[in-house]
Amino acid sequence: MSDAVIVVALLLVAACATAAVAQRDPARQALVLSVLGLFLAVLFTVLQAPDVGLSQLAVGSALTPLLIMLSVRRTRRRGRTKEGPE
Amino acid sequence: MNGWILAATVELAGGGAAALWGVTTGPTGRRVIAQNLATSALCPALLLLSQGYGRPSYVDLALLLALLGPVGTLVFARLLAAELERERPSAWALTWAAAGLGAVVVAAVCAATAPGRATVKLLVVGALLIGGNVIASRALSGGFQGVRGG
Amino acid sequence: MNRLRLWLLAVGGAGLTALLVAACPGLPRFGGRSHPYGERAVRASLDRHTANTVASVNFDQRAYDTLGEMSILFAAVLGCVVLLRQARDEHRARPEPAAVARPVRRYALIVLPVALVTGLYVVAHGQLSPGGGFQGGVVAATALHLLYLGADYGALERVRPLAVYETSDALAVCAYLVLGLAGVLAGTAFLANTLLPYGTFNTLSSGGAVPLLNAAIGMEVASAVVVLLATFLDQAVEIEEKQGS
Amino acid sequence: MHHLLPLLAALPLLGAALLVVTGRHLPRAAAETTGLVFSGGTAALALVLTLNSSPPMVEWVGGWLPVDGESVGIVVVGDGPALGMAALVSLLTVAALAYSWRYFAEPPPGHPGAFTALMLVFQGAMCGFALAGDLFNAFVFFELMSVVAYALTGYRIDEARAVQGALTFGVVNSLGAYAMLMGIGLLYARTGELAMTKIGRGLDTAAAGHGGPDGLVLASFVLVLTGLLVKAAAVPFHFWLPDAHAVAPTPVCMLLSGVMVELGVYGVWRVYGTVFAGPGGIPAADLTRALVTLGTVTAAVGAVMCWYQRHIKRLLAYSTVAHTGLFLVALGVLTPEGDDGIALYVVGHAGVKAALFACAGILLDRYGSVDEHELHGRARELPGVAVMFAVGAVGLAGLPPFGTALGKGVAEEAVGGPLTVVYVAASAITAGAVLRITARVFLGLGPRPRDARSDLETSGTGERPETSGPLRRIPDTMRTVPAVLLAAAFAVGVVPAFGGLVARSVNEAGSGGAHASVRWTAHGILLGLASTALAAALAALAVTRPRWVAAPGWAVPLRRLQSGHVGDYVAWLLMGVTVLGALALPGVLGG
Amino acid sequence: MQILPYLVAAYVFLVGCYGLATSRNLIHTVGCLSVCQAATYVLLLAVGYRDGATAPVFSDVEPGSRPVVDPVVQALTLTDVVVGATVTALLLALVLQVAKRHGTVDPDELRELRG
Repeated sequence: MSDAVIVVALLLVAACATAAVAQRDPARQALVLSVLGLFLAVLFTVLQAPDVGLSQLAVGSALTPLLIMLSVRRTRRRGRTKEGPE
Repeated sequence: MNGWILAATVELAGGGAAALWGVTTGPTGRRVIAQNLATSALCPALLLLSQGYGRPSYVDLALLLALLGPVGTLVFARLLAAELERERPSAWALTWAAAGLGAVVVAAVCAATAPGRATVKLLVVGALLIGGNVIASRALSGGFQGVRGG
Repeated sequence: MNRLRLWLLAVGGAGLTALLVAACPGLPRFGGRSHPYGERAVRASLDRHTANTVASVNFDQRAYDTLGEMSILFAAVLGCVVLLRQARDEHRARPEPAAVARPVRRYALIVLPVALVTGLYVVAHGQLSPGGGFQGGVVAATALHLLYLGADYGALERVRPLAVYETSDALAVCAYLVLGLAGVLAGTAFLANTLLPYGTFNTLSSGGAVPLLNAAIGMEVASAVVVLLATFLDQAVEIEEKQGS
Repeated sequence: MHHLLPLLAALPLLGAALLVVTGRHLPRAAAETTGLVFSGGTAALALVLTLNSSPPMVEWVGGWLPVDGESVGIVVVGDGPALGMAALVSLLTVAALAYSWRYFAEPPPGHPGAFTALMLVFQGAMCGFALAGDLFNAFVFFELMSVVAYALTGYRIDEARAVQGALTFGVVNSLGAYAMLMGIGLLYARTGELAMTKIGRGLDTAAAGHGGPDGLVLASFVLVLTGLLVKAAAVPFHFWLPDAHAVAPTPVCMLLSGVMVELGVYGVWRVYGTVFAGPGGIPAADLTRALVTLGTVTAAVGAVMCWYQRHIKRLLAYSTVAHTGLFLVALGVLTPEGDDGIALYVVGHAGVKAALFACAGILLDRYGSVDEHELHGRARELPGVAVMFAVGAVGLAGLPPFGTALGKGVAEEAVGGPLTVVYVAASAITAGAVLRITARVFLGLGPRPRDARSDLETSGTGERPETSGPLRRIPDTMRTVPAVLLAAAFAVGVVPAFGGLVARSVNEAGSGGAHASVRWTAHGILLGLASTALAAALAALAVTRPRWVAAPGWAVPLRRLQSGHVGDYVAWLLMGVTVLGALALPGVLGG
Repeated sequence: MQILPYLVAAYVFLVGCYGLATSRNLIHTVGCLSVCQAATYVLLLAVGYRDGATAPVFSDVEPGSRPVVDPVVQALTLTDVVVGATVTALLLALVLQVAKRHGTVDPDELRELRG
């Protein structure tokens, strides 16, 4: 019974990973990936690994989404200038 | 298995599933709101887990999430500003409900711990969580305008 | 979609699935009690007065792994600086200032110092409670970027002399290596934690060289993340291709 | 002495960090000198340690000496093969740095030492991987080596192909590394240890309980080997290699083809020998089946694809694939002679292949092209380079008394039987392709070849020189380095004591303590001469009668597989995992 | 429950591989790679878990008063998380350059490096 919380966290991670792969638009995928990062952090907490949970939070909640979104912005901006001046 | 962990499990299952559903469906604006609410759902769950495991040091996780979660949402609000400007998503009822949930959990955990430095930390977490979420919602419904070059 | 790729994917995926599933029954039961290396690590950590066993494994017992991990970060940042340099056909454009709603701006400016202090706290308590140089360093570096979120890129650039961060990134790597070499010079071994007193259990100065290595990692990670984000922000905000190229 | 072992990884890293600290204020020449000093110092240290590696050294980093056979630290092994690889890596890095002396057009602004610093990190990572005696530590240095290699491959960001190749390289190799980490996780679950020897012993103890290896051993074996074979570019994990090696800057190519790929093979040898060789691991027959099959296919595919290239660097990259296949075959037969043979072959091959890439780099920087068709006859003015290219070609074919010939001869005797044909054919075809290039590009022989279907091949035209503008005069450093490398490959075969030394140290570290002697045999010399003659004949045929050796229909699907699409390569990687699992399955079922 | 965490790790790895092979956008490819890596975290930590144990951090519990989980896998996972973040950054940098030089981030439209 005390494993229930682990099961919940595991299932959330599995579902979220599926969703992250299924989102084909990178900006939307970045949103799902940031939620996946949160779920992973919770999973690490219930697996009694707070150190890893902290680093996952630090990386997954702001850093990785920021990197991906900046890349998306750069590639989209490129597409826009190719079509012509705004 | 104690009450704290049970509460955390329920919150994790409910909040997590709702956030996951919200973030994978619908227009972009709604997805960002769901991402924001994931923070407000999971941060109290982390506090409950810390209490349930009897490990005050786990509060650091909630602290970090309360700090960085809204920052992450601001990233999306900033870099998706053009799309959000069109949609102007807002879900104030949900935001305040989540804020209320956070307040209740913080109050409950505070009541269960002896007053001292731990209480101050919990209150800081609560303030950051609620403040951050409200501001992030504000930012989504038109916090950034005219963001082109910057 | 290419038909061949789908077939390969189906067969290969099925094979990998079979392989991984076949491995599952052989795995020890989830939650089992046999962790010989883990138990030794806990004993070794307590012997050296380090309260956070994970920090002891990272910065003492397996500090050589952390040297590799730190070098990966160092190399990746150097690689990003090299890969995202301004190419021949690009120029820099000043970004326009952004209009940010006042509550958002105020929030960013209030949270910035809080996040910086939290980052330092997480680094400083690395050998006691969960956290450490890596986690705290990322938080501190992310905090700085609240300036970009709450104000605009110009404001961030004013507080971010990039050369200083690049230098401190490399200096932290040097510091870690020099701490390791001190062990060799003293005749024990590379990265040996035997030169400093182990201090009182569960205080900030406990664990011998662990707090020093931890601080070096904190400095390295914070500077590295700032430089990393700077190269990406430059690409997203400032560097533009010349028209007609 | 053994306390100095971790310094082989630490010194280059320190040099790189110092270069970045002082980078802004150093003039370029000073930065490059610093790089040479650190890399040369490490090479000297590696050589000194190699000469003292008998009996093998062991160092516990951090001074965590085992108590009652148990330690919590990381073990670094300093036996002959490990230190020999580290020495080879270091010497080749010195050569590459000397070759790139004041080489690139414009260093990144504010970072005149960035390229040198990355090369030093690369050297440190490869040395660290070679010495690793702990499986997770090996993974860390493996990943460090990969990360630096991605950055170095994409160094010329103005080139469309360079960045695409680097990205493909990055995705495929990272996935391979994660597969390896999954395997390490499974092994840790079974044994609760990370030091390779302890894992091996743990597997044996566990197997003694329930009789032989089970699914978990098989899965971990396949996953760990996947990571290493991706690095070693065995078919079907090889697709990234031509894409990356053909586009990387020339000094980087010298390291990638010369030692990094071979480190993958070395990793297979090390991991199988210490972890999976016991009764609880994978039976020898299964390893032989897996490696000989994959190795033969790799050699065949590499040789065929090599022959049909017109992009010279890509051609050399495929020849590396073919030779990796040969290494894997000799490794797979699990005899002391086989191990000695590949050790020598790897050393000789590193010198020859690096020299060939260096010559291709001269062509690129002189003419702004590495296309066989476009350069037809244009390089007549470079007789010195022509001689080096031809010598490199016969070295590749295994003409006695090159080091490659000695190694190949010993390996051929070890594998014996029909597999000898694979050796002769693969080395002859790859060397024939290089000789064909020599004849056409440097001598202008034969008619100018006509362009074939452009959707099937990558041409070498329109490349940009790596220097600032095409070179009018070839700098002395760029001429000297390939000459020295070829001389070294020659010396490996000629110096009589060298072969014996290598064989002794390899057999001392592995091969179950059995000693084999390494010497020139009539059999090996004849086969080496036969390969060279065959290569010359093929080249002559290609130049004089191009239609006879034009691409037949059956080669088209093979060439189409190399699609440049990263999704295809990932699908092939999964397929490779399945094939590897199937090849190793019988022993597990039988056990 | 006995093997559920391991199955989840295997599933996540496979899903990530599927995404990598079928991706139509290189930024998405990099995201899928980080999904694959998440599988390694789950596997390692699941291996180190122990029923009823707590984190091996003794700042707020007496050493020896409660059983603790394996700290070694946590240190390994920590290293792994850092590696994942840096590899993501480096690959995204390469994707940006691909976008600039090829004008597309769709791997199907890249027309170089064939044969």
